[in-house]
Amino acid sequence: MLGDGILKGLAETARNFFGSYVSRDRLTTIQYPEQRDPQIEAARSFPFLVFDGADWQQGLRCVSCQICEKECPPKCIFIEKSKDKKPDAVGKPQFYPVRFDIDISVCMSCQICVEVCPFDAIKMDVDYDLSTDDRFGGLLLDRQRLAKSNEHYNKIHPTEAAAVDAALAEERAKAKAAAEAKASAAAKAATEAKAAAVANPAPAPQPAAGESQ
Amino acid sequence: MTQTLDQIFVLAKHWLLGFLPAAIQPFCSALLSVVAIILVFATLFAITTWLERKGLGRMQNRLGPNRVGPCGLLQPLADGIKSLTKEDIVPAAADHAVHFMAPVLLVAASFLGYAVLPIGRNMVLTNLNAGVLYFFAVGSLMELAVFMAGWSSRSKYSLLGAMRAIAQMISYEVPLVLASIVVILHTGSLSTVAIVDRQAVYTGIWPHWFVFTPWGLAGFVLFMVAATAESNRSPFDLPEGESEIIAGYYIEYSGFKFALFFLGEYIGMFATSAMAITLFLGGWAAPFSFLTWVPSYLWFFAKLLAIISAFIWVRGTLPRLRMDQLMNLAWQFMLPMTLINLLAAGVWQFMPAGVARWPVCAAIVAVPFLLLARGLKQKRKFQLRTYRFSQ
Amino acid sequence: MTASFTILAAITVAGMAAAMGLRNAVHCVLALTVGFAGIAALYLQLGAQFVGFTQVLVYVGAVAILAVFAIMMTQSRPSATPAPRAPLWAAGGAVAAAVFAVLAWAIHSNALSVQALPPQPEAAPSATVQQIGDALMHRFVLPLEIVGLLLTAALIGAVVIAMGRREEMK
Amino acid sequence: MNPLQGYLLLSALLFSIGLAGALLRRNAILVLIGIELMLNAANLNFIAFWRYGPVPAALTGIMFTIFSIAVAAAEAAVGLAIILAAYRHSRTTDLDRMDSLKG
Repeated sequence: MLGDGILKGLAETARNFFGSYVSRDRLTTIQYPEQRDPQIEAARSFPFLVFDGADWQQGLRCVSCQICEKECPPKCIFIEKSKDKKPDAVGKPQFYPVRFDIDISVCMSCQICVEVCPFDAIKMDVDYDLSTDDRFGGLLLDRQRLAKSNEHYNKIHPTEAAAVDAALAEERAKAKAAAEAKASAAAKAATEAKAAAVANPAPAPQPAAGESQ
Repeated sequence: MTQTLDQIFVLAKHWLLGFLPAAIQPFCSALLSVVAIILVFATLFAITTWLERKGLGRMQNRLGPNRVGPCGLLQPLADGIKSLTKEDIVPAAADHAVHFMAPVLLVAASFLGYAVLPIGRNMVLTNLNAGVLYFFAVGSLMELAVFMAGWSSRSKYSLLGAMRAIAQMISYEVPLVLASIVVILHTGSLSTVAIVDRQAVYTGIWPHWFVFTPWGLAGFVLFMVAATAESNRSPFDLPEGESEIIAGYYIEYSGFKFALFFLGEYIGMFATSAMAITLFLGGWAAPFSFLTWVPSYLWFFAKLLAIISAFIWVRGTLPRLRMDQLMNLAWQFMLPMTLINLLAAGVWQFMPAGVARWPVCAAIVAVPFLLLARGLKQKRKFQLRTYRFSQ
Repeated sequence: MTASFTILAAITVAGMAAAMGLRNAVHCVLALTVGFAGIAALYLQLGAQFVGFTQVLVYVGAVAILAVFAIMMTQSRPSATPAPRAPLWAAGGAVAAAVFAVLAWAIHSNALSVQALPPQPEAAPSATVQQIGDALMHRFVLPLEIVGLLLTAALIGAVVIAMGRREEMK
Repeated sequence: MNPLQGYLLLSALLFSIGLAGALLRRNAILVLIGIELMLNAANLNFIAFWRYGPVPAALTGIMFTIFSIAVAAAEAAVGLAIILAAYRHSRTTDLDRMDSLKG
């Protein structure tokens, strides 16, 4: 008969209507600012800069190689390279960004900057409460607002961060071993030199930056 | 006591008018009634927006608005403040005068219909001799307002929406009027007051509402379907189909003018619902003779709220129709059914009063309905669509 | 000549003149609806309620909308219709003015006013829906049938003409 | 001037406006509208004569107007349909440019 489908549909909505009053688990609504869903590990919103240690200015992993700036499809990254160099985690002197801006009103969350970064310095954040009443200043994130600690990274993406840390630690250990080997070689040479000349051992240059993990 | 309670607003008006000089009394009486009607139905509009959002939310297992005030009851107020303070943007290419007049005309036209709707016993603005005709005449003004809005915006979407809306309103006006004609045929009057008076009598405890007759029931259903289409409600909301033409004819409106469109649409919906109540559901009459002590206006608003709830229920249930389905429904189903219903009402009129006319009239309506339903279902076969104009 | 008549007449004439004078065709139709509504109000003032509402229903609700539809379907872009040439203006205007002059003279001339009208009825004569219905079904039943036939023919004819031939469309 | 004359004058004015429009406008739709206007002017006369005439009870004026409105509606529908058909043929509604008989 014409119209029985309509009646069936009406019965279905009526069931939902009354059911939502009877059984609580029908309602999937979450009272957002007060309640939140647990974060999904794979979630990502916008990039941030990882720093090691306590001081964000000292510990930034970024060496301002500007690869991300070049690769960014919507061109939302702006980097200004430093004039001087600063030793990095393994003590190698590197450039650092004097300015690192990401315009997240332009960013499309493609994660290409993360893919291309050779230093694991830029990662995706999960923060989504980004609304602001200042359209230009509030959405143009500078170095300071982008810098987040490695602990934060470990918290939001534990598995990924662990892998990154392991790789970094391995690299640093290698670098340290190489440095130590070099140092010991230098020391040996020095002792030999000392043996040959005056007796005052010169200390091998130690990495200046604080090592975490 | 019940008499006083029933007539309390009428008495209050007379009491108030007693303080005024006799010369301006008729004018002030009309003004008072108009202001009261506007206030009451604007409030009802606010309540309905809340009711609709809550009801739709529950049907979709959501909560609906719950932030502003207890249970979100102050949400309409917040919406009103928001729309009042929003920037009013007029497209640069728009026809400014027409663009401005369209929402005003729409709201004015939608309020005009209330002049003949009896809200309670002795509570009608004017008892026009041709009341029902007046109602449909001012209803047709809304089409003009819709066209003005769509055309003056100079936007493809709004023009498309307006064309759809007008085509739909004109098509469904025919079944709407034809469905209500059965009542006029039976009462022999176009006056809404006379129509309600005919229904406000009882046999035993049962009222003489027209919906309790075969032709009345069919007429009521057909009237409600046509009224849904006439007020652009889901599932006939093609003119504002969000998914294809965004908001239809009022896409270029913002701020308070947009709110006016919203208001006009709801007020129009209330008016057609109230007309359905007047024609088929006995107006302000109580459903049982032993309930006549309840004031008549309460019955009217109870029925109105029931019909509004039905509208919301239908909106939460049915998906939107396609344009050709819409037109087919109007011309292939609604129009023949209203004509057959007219025949049934005529037969009812001429058959002697008794039990015999019940099955006869019911058969006159039901048999063609079943045949038509079968025919329409069988005809529906799927094929490659051919376009006449786009190739 | 009451004030309400003067106001309504002014609105009607203004609407109609605008409908015939404006450049933009859609504006013309919108002004036309004002004129039609004015005429409907005049009908109401004369006591012809049923005709007044029918006027609104048919002219504002149907004819104006139909005209608007026709304009939308025939004008690809909203351009102003070209103004008529000057000599044509003069000639047409002259003809219209002459017609008005003759009619006005006829109305004002003794021929009509001397032939005594019955004393002005103060209240409008009643024309209830019931009376109109009775008249339609008794005295005017043949015209009613013919109009019904005409409307059916017009309906079918309009559809056939406006649809065009199917092959032509493809 | 009695009220009847007022209505007659108004209707004469409306008739002339409609006539001027029908003569002067070049858009076929507006010409049709001018003709509608003339019909309306005539209807106004009928109602005015019914109201102030000798036998209002006969309702002749009202009946005539009702039939006239019905016929005018049919006329408008058919007229506009013809204009649409003509437009499809000549791609214009300008009457001055619709002067070719060639198909």
